[in-house]
Amino acid sequence: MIINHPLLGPRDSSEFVYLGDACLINRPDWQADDALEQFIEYGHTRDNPAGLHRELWYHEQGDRSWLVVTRNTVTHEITQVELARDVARAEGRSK
Amino acid sequence: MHDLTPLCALGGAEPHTDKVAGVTLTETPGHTLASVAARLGQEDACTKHLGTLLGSEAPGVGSWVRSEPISAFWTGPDQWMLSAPYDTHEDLAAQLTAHFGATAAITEQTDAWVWFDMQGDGVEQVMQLCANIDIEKMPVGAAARSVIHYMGVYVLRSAPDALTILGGRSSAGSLHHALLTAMRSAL
Amino acid sequence: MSQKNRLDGGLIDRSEAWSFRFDSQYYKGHKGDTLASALLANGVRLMGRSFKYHRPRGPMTAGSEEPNAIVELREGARKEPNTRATTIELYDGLRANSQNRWPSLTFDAMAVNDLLSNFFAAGFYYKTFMWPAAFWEKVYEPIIRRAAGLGSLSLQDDPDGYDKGFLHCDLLIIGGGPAGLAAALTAGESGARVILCDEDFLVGGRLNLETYAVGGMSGAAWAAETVARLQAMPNVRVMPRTTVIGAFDHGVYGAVERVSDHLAVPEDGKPRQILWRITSKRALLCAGATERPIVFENNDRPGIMQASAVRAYANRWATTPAKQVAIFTNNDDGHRTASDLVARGVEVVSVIDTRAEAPTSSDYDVVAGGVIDQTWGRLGLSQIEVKMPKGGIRRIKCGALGVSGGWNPNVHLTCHQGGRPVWNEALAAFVPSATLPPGMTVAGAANGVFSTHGALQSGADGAKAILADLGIKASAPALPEAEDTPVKITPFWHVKTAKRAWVDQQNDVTAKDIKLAHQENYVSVEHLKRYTTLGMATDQGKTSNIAGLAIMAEVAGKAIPQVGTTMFRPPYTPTAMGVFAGRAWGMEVRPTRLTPSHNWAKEQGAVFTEAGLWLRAQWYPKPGETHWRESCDREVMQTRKSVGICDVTSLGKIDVQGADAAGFLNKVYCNGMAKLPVGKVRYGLMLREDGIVMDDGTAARLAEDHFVVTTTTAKAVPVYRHLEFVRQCLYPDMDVQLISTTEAWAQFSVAGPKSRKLLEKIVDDGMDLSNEAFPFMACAEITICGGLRARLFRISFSGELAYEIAVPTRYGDALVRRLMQAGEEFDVVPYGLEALNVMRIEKGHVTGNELNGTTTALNLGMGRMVSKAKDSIGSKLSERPGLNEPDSLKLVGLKPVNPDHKVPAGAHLMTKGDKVTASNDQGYVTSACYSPNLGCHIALGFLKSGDTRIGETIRLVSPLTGVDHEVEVVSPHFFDPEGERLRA
Amino acid sequence: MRYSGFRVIKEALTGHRGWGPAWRDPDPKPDYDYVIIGGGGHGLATAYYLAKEYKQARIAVLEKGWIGGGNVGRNTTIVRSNYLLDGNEPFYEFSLKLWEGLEQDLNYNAMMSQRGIINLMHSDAQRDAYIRRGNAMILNGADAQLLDQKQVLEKYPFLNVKNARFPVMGGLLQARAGTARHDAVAWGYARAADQRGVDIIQNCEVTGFRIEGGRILGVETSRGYIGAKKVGACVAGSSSKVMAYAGMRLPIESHVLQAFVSEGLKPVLPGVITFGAGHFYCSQSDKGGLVFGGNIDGYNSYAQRGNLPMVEDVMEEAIAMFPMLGRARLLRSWGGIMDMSMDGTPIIDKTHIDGLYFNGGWCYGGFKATPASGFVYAHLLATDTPHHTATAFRLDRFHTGHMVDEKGMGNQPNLH
Repeated sequence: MIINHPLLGPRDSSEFVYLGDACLINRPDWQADDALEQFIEYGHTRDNPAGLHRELWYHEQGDRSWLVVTRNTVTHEITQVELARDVARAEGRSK
Repeated sequence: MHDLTPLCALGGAEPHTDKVAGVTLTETPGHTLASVAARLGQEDACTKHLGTLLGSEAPGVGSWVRSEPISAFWTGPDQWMLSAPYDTHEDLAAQLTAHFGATAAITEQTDAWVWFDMQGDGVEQVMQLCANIDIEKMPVGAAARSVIHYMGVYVLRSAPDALTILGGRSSAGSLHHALLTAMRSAL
Repeated sequence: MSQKNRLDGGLIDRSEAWSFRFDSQYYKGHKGDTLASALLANGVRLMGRSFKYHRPRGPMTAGSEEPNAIVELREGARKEPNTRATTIELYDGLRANSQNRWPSLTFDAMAVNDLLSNFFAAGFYYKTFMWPAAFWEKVYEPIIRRAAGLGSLSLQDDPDGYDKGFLHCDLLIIGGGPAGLAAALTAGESGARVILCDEDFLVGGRLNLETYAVGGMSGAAWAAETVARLQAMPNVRVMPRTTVIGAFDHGVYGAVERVSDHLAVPEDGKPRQILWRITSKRALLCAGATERPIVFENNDRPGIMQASAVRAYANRWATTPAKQVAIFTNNDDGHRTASDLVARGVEVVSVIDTRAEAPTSSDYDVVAGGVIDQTWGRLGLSQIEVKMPKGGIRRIKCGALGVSGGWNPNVHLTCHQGGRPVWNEALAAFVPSATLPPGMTVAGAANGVFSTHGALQSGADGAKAILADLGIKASAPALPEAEDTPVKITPFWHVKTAKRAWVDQQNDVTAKDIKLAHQENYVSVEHLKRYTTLGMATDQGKTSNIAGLAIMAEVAGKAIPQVGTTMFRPPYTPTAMGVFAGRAWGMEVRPTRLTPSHNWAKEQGAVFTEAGLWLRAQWYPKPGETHWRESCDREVMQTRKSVGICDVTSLGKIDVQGADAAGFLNKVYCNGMAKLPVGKVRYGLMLREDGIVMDDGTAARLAEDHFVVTTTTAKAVPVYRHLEFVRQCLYPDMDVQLISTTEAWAQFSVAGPKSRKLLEKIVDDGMDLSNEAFPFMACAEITICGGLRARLFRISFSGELAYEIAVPTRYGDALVRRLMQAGEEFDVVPYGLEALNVMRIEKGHVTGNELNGTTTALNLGMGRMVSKAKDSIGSKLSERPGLNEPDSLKLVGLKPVNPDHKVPAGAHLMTKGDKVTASNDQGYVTSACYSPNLGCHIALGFLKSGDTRIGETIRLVSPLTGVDHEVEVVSPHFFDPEGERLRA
Repeated sequence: MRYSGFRVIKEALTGHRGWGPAWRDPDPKPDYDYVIIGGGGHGLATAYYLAKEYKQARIAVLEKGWIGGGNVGRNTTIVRSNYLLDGNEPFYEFSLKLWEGLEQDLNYNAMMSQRGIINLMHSDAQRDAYIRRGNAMILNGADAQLLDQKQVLEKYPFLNVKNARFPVMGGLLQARAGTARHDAVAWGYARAADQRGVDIIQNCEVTGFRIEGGRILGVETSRGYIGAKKVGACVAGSSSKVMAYAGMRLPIESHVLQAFVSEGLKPVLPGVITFGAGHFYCSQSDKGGLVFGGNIDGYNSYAQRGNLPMVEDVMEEAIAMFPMLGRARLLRSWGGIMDMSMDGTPIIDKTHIDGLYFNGGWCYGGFKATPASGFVYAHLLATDTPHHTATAFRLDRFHTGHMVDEKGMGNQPNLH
């Protein structure tokens, strides 16, 4: 596969390491009332769609950016690649 | 002045050189290296400091600015690798820390890497047997990180017929073997 | 024997006659021959035996689709079983042997199977051989296994090398026939980066096999001229002998270049083959088409071939399988073979055309509306029987029969990403569907455009469309004039017979087998294939699949597309496993990482072991020591008595800087790091988010905003990746910068009561190593040996007064030599991983054996380290009840009751008196050693409620290794439990 | 019709006219007591054991395509019970025991061949871990033997020990392990279930559940609504999709695993052998093809195909072990969709909907489990209590923290 890195352009997927669903960015608040329940969901249940999937790839043999890749799990077509840091900020993560 | 004797990455007291057909592969221990990573919120300041140091723009994505005595190539967002002659800049990291102040994190990287220079007719063909980078489209002054046989490397283009390859020092022997094998095969 | 079936002309170089051997016989051939063409020229038709019934077989094709003529090429370690004689490029001295026969190709005793074939119908083995049950492995299966298989491997290591390479292009053209060449010319002249791959050694595809003119010259001459033009273009790379084997995601293609297969032995340093990973913006498939057979009784005799193959052998290789040749066809193309043969002086005894309206010829006899219903000839065709259109039969003597059932576009690569070809009624063939691998288009015969003119045009048009898509202005090279014959075919699949008519010739699948599959309800194409083995042979069904489908359609009373299509999967043709491995084999399977003291350790005679790609010294044998334990015990005792040195460079080191560095480490370690003072080191435990321990290590605070953290050797890479994840994805606004410094520093542990004294000899003036000035868990940046920068950490894995000292890696070798020299007066000893392991077990320190991915901080006796006062990765999910059971496993020490007993790792623990069963399992031993300090074997292990069972005698069992004895549960801190030594 | 050697001879002499369909193709009835979704190995086995062991009637298996077209026909045919953890080993050993009598039970030769499996070990730590595992196997009533390098070489003399980057120290042998002809397992269960009255309905895709008041009523299908008292989903590869019809999100990701076969070769590998310094396993089929595989490609996928890097990785390990394979040729590769669960262990459990049951999460290990999976699932469906060998396969184990993590990789499916 070829991942179109937002900074570096198309790079071979063998330079990357895959983690999983980009929902892993949304780590729950440890002080929420139902924090344990939220962490269990966060850690274990997945939409696992047959279709568009937002997922985390790490450019380990590259610039060490974590990326959020939107990829169709049926065709493997990649439609969007973003820096995970930008996504995380956009989703309200900070310190 | 201390009295310890350094070794080259390939294990010899002197750097190693190989020649296959018209291409020479040389181990080049004479560089110091230090990484520069901008502190959060200091990206612009850091980039500016780097520009001052190089006497030109700081290298952008995928590029390598060569100047005297310090050169720099881009390694990641707001991160660069700087190099300088070992003889005059053994304390490069310390110098940079002073120069960048609170705008960047500086880390000594000199001995984390083995530095190979490959020069001659056919370096592109050799690299095609090594790394999945589009070497034909890589201009002089470009820097790419990739993999050669499971080893992370930086490939820098120094001239139309010359490449610089930086690999992890501990696996210098394996990288040397991979490069030399590719040279024998391609040339 | 002379080349009795050699004709005039052809594309072979007759300037030299090369000698080669097939089985025990020597023959002559020429440069440009394949093994098959050379053997045919020498009058040899019999080249192999079929898989199941060991029927005599000769070549059916002249290309890579060959099912029958497969041989063992070369001898000794270079032997290649199952190699198609039709693609083997002849070289001087070539040796090949027939395979899957005994004792010889002409007399094969296993052909007895053929007589019993009624008993060996499709799927017979599913219905018998079941009684008695134990007979399968002992009786039936060994017989089946010996009989099955095709060629045999040499069983010797492959002596040749392979390479992998990477190419990038705008347009990859697959196939160098008329369509591919026209496309390459168009794209090449437009300046696009083009790669043209062709599996043949002579690029040109069917242009090299046909007689018609292209642009006023022979097709072959036009192809040669065009290839020369392309090779002169710097933006075009023409790759003959290169098979594109697979279409992978996002325009990545795998291609295998056979660099040296046409040589007896590869040139020095050169690979046998190269696997190219081609990253293309677009691809144009111009893979041509394959002629398919008609199925009839005994249609498998040597000499019965594709009509187009007979023509190819005559035109390109100047050979014929026999002096008299008949043709059996359902379309006009069969007649082209006949006329070409006549032109070459081969006698065409008859053309049997299934169509009543067959064209006639003055050059040869035509039987319109006839079919072949039987053939004769034990080891090669001698006679055919024709069922005449108006009844009656006619027997015709001939040594070869060319069969043409129409052409199948080579759609294989279009299916590699799930596309299914669609049926084209006019061509009576499957053509590529609209669902192609993204970026791929198809041209020429592969797309059902069969005329030469059509192929040239479609290749050029295909290239133009691609160039437009890429925004490259297309040039329009003039295309040569060429024939534009329309396809005329009336589908005809098989001549019905009660006897055996072969569909899959390699796997011996007959039309009857297909009917039986239908009768037993194995009707879907997948069931059909799997039940009968149709299309599963080394030719991947290239010539058999469609006939099989057609026959099933007929039996099931359906149209062919209703029965289904078959999927083609990579590789396009069988591919040497070695080329996928490239240079990665033997010691080069993975990189080898060497420690800075490697040269020195080697000089000391160290024995090395693998640890996370590093080679680390395991022990340093001294003269007279015959067992590793002697060396290890000495190293342990000497270190504990005086001082020892160990290279610990391989442990991961990560530089963590930034204003939020401390807060960041507080997130990734379950224990507190924020308040660690500058100049101090702290042990840290990193959890995975699921609450299980990920890794342990130390964090040293060099400045307010600067830490160096260590990881275990094995986890250096995953931990770094994890830290980047936390930094970029979870806390993007923390001011933290990370970089690995593992290899930048050579780091040595200097351990033992004399370690301070030893280090005092090398640190520069002003560095006070006294316990007060530099206490346990202190760290500092210092200089040594008169000014070399170094880092000093007072940390201890061994439990001794110990330091770790780091210098720039290039000085690692010099430092270890200096330390040894300076330590001479203390009897300093280098110690390896074994001694390190003994000392850490004596201290109850954990490593990978304990941090096995299933253990929690609680299991390790560090439950209290998981701070509840802060958020850290893994802290929340640690709270789940399953990780906090009252009888959780706890780390304990174990000592044998009988001091002579070992306490082997991997043994399980049982409560005394309990039966030895899984349900009574109480835990297991993780790490074990002989402790020279305690004078007995000791071990660490996990025991249910272990922390409350200190002093209990339990039972240790290892039925696997025959161990069953009693051990005492003790504290894991066997040695100096109060830690007085390391604080000394 | 019973299969036998006598029958084969009789049919051979009479033109094979007597062989009937291996299974019928009935139209679906309006309702059943049990509807099993998924005509793969596990679904067919479940139906068979429901009918045979639990004497249940009115059973249908619904298959969206053709039976046996999913992972039961796409695996590397390995059968073994060499597991470490107490949650797993009794189940897989139960399965192996069922395999040992399967052909006689089904009257179908699935060519279960107990030629053994050897897991090679390459380091002291790995040896310790294998000893622990071998002991766990023996404690659970399975067989295990520890081999040294010499003993391994006796069976595999061409194993690379001369210049091995990862030296072979020995291996853990399970002699009773082996391989079975994968398609035959599906067909054998189908035929045996069919003979016990099970309706096997092909080309019948489930498109939804009818649920009322927290209770299952039946399934919507491409061939109409079919009522059912109990519905058992058994659709590894499509689990997330099918269970989403019931509003469930699963602790499962779908990943692609490639498998490979070489050209036919005269016998070289006596049994199954696995490389311990990576991910590679290999055996040789009775036809002579080397059947091998490695790791999953590593990214979520529902495409039954993989990519080149994993192909290369698998071959590198093959050549590392057996440099003599360099000139053997890869004939074909294919891919299957794996239900990768969060701890690498399957799930066989009730759901929050009364009468709806779930069986999935088999990762890449479902084939060997086929008989036991069918048996214990039938037990659960018939009795509403888990079979004693499958009590750990609960759906809520991630909530309670009772993961069964054989490899110790945690909640990242592509690492299992």
